[in-house]
Amino acid sequence: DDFKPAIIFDMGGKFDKSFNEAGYNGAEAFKKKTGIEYMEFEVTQVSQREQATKRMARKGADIVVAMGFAQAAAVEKAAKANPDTKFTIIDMVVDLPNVQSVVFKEHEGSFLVGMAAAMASKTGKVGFVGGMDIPLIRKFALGYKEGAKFANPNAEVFENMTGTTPAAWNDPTKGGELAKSQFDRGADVVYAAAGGTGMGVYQAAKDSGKLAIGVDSNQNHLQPGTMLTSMLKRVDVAVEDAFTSAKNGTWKPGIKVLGLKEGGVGYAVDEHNKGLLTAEMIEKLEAAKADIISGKIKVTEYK
Amino acid sequence: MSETKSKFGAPSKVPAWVSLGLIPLINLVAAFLISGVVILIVGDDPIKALEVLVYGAFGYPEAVGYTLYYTTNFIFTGLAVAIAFHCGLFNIGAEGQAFIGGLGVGIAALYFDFLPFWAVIPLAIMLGAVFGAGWAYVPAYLQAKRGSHIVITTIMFNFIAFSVMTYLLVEVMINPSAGGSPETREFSDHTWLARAPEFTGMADSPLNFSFILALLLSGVFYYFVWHTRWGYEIRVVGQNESAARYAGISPSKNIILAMIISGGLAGFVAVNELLGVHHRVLMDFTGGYGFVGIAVALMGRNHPIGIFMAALLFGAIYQGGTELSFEMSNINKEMVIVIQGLIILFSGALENMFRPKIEGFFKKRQSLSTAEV
Amino acid sequence: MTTNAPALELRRVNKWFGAVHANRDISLSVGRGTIHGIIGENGAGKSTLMSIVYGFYEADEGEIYVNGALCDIDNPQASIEAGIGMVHQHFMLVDTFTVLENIILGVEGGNRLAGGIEKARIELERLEREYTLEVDVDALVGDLPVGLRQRVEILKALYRGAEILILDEPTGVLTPQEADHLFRILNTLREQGKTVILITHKLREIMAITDHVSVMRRGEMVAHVATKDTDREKLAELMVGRSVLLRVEKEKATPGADLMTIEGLNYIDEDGVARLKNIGLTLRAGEILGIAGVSGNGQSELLEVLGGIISPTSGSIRYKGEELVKNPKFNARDLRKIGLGHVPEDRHKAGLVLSFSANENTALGYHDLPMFNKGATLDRTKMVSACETYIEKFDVRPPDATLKASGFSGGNQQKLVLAREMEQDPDVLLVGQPTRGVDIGAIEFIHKQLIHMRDQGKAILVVSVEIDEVMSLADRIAVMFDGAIVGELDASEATEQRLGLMMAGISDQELHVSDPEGEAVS
Amino acid sequence: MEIFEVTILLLDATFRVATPLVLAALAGMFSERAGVVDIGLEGKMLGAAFAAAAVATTTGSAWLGLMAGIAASLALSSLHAYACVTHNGNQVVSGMAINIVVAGLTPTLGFAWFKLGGRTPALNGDERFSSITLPFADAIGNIPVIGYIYAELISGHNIIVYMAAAAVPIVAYVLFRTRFGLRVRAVGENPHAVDTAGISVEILRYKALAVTGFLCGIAGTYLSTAHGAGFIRDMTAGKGYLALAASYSENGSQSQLCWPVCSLPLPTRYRRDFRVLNYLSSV
Ligand SMILES: Nc1ncnc2c1ncn2[C@@H]1O[C@H](COP(=O)(O)OP(=O)(O)OP(=O)(O)O)[C@@H](O)[C@H]1O
Ligand SMILES: Nc1ncnc2c1ncn2[C@@H]1O[C@H](COP(=O)(O)OP(=O)(O)OP(=O)(O)O)[C@@H](O)[C@H]1O
Ligand SMILES: [Mg+2]
Ligand SMILES: [Mg+2]
Repeated sequence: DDFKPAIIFDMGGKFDKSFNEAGYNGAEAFKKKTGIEYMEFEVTQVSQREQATKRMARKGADIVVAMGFAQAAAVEKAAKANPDTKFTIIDMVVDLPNVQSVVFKEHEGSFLVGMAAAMASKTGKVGFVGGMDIPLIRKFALGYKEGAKFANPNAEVFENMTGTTPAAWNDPTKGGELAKSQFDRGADVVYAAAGGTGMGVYQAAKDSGKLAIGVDSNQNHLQPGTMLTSMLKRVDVAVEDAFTSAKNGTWKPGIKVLGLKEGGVGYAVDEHNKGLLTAEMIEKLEAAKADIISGKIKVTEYK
Repeated sequence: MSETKSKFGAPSKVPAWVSLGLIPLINLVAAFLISGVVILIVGDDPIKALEVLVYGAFGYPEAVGYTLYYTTNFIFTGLAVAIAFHCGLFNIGAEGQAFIGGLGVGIAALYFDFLPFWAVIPLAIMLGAVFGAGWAYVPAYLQAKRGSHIVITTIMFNFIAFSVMTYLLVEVMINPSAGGSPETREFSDHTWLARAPEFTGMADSPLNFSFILALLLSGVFYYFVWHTRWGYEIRVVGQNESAARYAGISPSKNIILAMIISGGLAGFVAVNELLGVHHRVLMDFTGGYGFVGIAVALMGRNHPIGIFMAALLFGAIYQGGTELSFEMSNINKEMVIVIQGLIILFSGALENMFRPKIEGFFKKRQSLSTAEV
Repeated sequence: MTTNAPALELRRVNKWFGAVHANRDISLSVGRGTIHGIIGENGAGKSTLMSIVYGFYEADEGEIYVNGALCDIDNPQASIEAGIGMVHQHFMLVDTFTVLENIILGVEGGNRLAGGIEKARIELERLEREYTLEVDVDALVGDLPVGLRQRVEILKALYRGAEILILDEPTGVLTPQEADHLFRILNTLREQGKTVILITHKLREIMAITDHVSVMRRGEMVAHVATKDTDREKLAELMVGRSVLLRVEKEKATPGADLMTIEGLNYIDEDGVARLKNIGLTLRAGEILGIAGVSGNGQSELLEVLGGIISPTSGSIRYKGEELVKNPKFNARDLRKIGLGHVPEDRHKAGLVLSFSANENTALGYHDLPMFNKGATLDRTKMVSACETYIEKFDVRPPDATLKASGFSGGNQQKLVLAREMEQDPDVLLVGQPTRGVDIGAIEFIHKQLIHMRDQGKAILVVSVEIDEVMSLADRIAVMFDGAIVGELDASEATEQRLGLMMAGISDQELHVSDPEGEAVS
Repeated sequence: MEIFEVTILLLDATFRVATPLVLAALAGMFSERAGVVDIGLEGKMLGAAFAAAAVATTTGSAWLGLMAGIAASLALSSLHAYACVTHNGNQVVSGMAINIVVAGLTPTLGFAWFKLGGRTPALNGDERFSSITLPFADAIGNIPVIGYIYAELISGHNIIVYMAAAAVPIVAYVLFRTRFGLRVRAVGENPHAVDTAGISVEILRYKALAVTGFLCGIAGTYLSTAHGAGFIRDMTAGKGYLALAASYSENGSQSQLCWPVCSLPLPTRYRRDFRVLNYLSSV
């Protein structure tokens, strides 16, 4: 058939070791399963967001997935202009009859890895390295902090943002230094929500024999043995779902909130971190997960 | 920079169409040839790529619209860098000045939108220029009075501009209902600049009234630099500071004046981007135009016409490049960057590679005695 | 190589610059152990010819023979190897280097400097003794006066084993004493069997020191003569193509009112060095006051202060009864408006913007006068027409108001500056080095203009290191030494020797002390 | 934690962060002294970082990586020389162009060769310059001040950090005590003087730029195979421009302002605008 899906990555590019890359993986998964090619575009100039969304619609895309909050304005315009094209925007809400908005409860997932960090820490000190200092990343940080405190009320949490500009997503050297400085201050587990910058953080952890926590997709394989776990934000799943549902007609507009309950966020357990996440840690994590879902534990969402 | 500066306006004794038309063309061709090789290597068809690039830049009305929209930005920053050059200053800070200009535009459009369009738009444009100028003033002052190297100070002021703006967008001006996206609310629509009219077919493109402004400012720039005493003074200072002092022209005054104008011109990028296109203040709208402006000014010999040509070239590469990454699977954004780099390399840095041969070909050597000279 | 062959021989050398035929069919033969003079108007092609010999430019046609052997000289290296050294009109030294470093540059002898430097030091001491070329080899070149820099250039050439030494307008920047010393050096060189080629605009020097003279006009060699068979008048005529008046024709001055009175003027520069010490001078209408002095004794600062470029530390300058110091009007721009013209010492550094066209330069300093503006607009047509009248009146060549200033030869550049300042018809005119690097034709013209202005009742201050220029132009002469006025005397009672002594800081009272350098030339 | 230890640790970090900056700044200074402005430091470092990581991971030898990094950087600086010296092109435009081309070329090649989205595989073992513990560091590490400083600050860096430390005096020696240095300084101050001395200005500047390339090569290699472990696009994050500012200040008035700026671990936001290429790279 001539089903035409399309995806538009934002500034970071589809290989940003993070959010966009997760979306890319989702699209690739869809392609593998169905053998259907998809159209893609990597935004590098602000004005291209609108240009790209419109262009995809004009090229007869059945569904256009726009990655990232920054694309909201563009999607809104394009969706109004092309009422019978389906749009899915990730990480942002656009309220239109032909737009599906997918948002994640990153704070819930971060809460769990925060617990894991606190439990795995011998010094009672854990660290967080954020990418660019924007509300979204503060959302990660807050959840992580609460999780750590929950597991160990007198845990100390160091928090650093890499920068206030897109450069912050791609600076492993700086990331490494920030991690090292947190280690020097006594932290022994560090959680990086910083895209490519994270690579430096994980490396630093490995070099100084400390633990690190990955983000977005399962990054445990990057430094097997020193990656405690990864906070999963299933953007890939969301993208793949959007494509598949659009293909077989089950796609629905409106807001999709994906948290622990929906399996939209979580933590990674695989052969690379077996030894590190012990059975009773996992037990505690699962318990907390259940309580969050049931609402017994309230994780504050940064607004 | 003195060596490079002395190059400008060097008299060339060949017909204008050769030095201004043929030679740049040959340079472009060279750039495309090398790019072609790179494209071949990644396994795509260079001829098609070239077609797509050109078609994407000029092939259909909307494309032209986008090209001219980029051109607009480059004209602004090109002029900004050029006026500084005329005063012998290297303004690397156009990027930051443009960003801060955005603050001015934003303040007017967000907090003064109770005014009617005929009042708020001029106000926004003015504030954009004023804020840009203000941001250029400090490095200018430091250079003029303290002798701090303008290259370094403008660089530093770029960082500061970016942190300030990010802070304001994240903490202060952010639109709470935008779900944490660091940008302001949309300006109310009577503050928007007119887009290209329907009949042009460019209505869908971001091309807007700013383009007219750019052309007007180019004219003003020419008149100011070469036909007013203020322009004259700036050029004297730029060319020979001790001659300026001898003539009673204050270097420091003119350094500051030139930089203020420079910053003001940079501020117009915000007018095009915010008032004309995005209708909100947001991250990254300066998109590197300030830096490319340096290449534009140098390639344009700091003359409005040259700057327009260079700006158009860059506009075309930008829009054509977008088209490339849309249309050709193997050509991703990195490839496009490479091609752009090569074009700058050949038509900018290596512009003299073929010049001597070609000019030599056109120069006839008459044996006049020095007497007739 | 035949021993009786000329040291340097040129055959049918041709050089074009674009359309300009700068050297046409030049043939020249310079005998070994002689001093050979080359004279010619500005732009005649002297520097070009020598640049060809030194391998800066390549001749389009023609051959160069050194000691009878054909040499293919296409770069300075080749020329150096052929035993040719050149002292350029504009020195080719690195100001931030010491004398030693400058001299060994290119012949360091070894990868490490230390070794080479020590060897050079010894060799230089020998050279200095042999040719009386004393100079502190460890001084920074930037700190040396021009005279010494020139010695460094000569040492540089000798150190490279130059047998043939070319000097392009060496005395243009020297004081008489310095010039005399230079000539003694050249004599020693000749005695040592070296060959010297001397380009100069000063016939006095040609007569004083050369064995042969070659005259260039408009790119051609128009004459070769033995110095003993000619005189200044003949040479001048050969050069210009018409007879030239070498003395300045003027009647006795009829001084009028005091236009500018300077009292107790002091200037201390930012390094705290006192440049001007308690200067007192009076400029009278219809009179030329000459300031003689070895360059670097405060003349430049005096001009800059009077021109309103720098402001004095203390003292008073009264102009037409109005006190200028501490007066808002006291800046270069407003002083022009109240009738004070200024021809700066250095036309390239201050007088002109070389990259500007001639007509743009005619507005320099006057660009905000009504005559060049209409409304906000700078009136190009007025600038061009003004420039054309200047060019016409001052006979600037080439007569092209749109040509860049850098396209004119020094002499013509100088005329452009003079025209600009004189044609504004100031009441007081400050003139620094009126004829530096300018050929005799132009000198004659410039002097005429100054005298003419004087006779119109203007006050003129002429600063010059050319002692005979001051003597022939000025009505009164003040001599500066170390920032102060050593003495002031009437032109009629000034002799070269007396001034020379005062320039050395020996005031009239001590005149009985006789000066060893007095009689060197003329 | 005591203030003393904090300072030591900060200095320690400073060493790590300063290494590439120092090398690049020396590189910039060299071309500056030769009278060629080189804003292409960024591109050279990035190119070297990529070449080094790519070769290191394929050959398994960090040293071969270093060679490759230097080679790549040298190639780029000779391109700069070809444009600016041979064809007397505009130095700023040339530097910019090089930065842009490299910014695009490295991920492109990286993707083509390693299929990892433009990055190279993570380096480990001999593919990377690991930190060297100087003799007795552990032994005397617990002697209060001295031992602590020795163990924490002096010891335990990778070879390139020590290279950078050595580079400073070496470059100073070359520049001020050798024939080559003398000529380089001369050509920057007054090319005519060099010309009349019978030395080819062109060749001299080529040589000086080669030195620039060499040093940038080491600096870039450090980023990807010593401090970091693998190449990531744009990983120079503007260090080249930071270094440029430093080398400007070398002979300018800014030294006091710039050296601290360059040698401290700056928050990225203060580096933002050094990322010219990131912005130019916008399609
Ligand atoms: N580099 C150059 N480019 C173009 N034309 C030149 C150049 N150098 C000299 N000329 C031309 O050649 C002519 C001779 O110049 P040259 O410098 O030899 O004169 P000159 O005899 O040295 O004058 P002066 O006595 O002022 O030094 C000039 O009039 C000029 O027109
Ligand atoms: N780059 C150039 N382009 C064109 N003409 C030039 C150039 N350089 C020199 N000339 C010509 O060479 C001639 C002499 O130049 P030169 O500098 O020797 O003049 P000059 O009289 O010696 O000046 P000065 O006396 O101030 O040294 C001038 O007529 C000038 O037109
Ligand atoms: Mg000459
Ligand atoms: Mg001359």
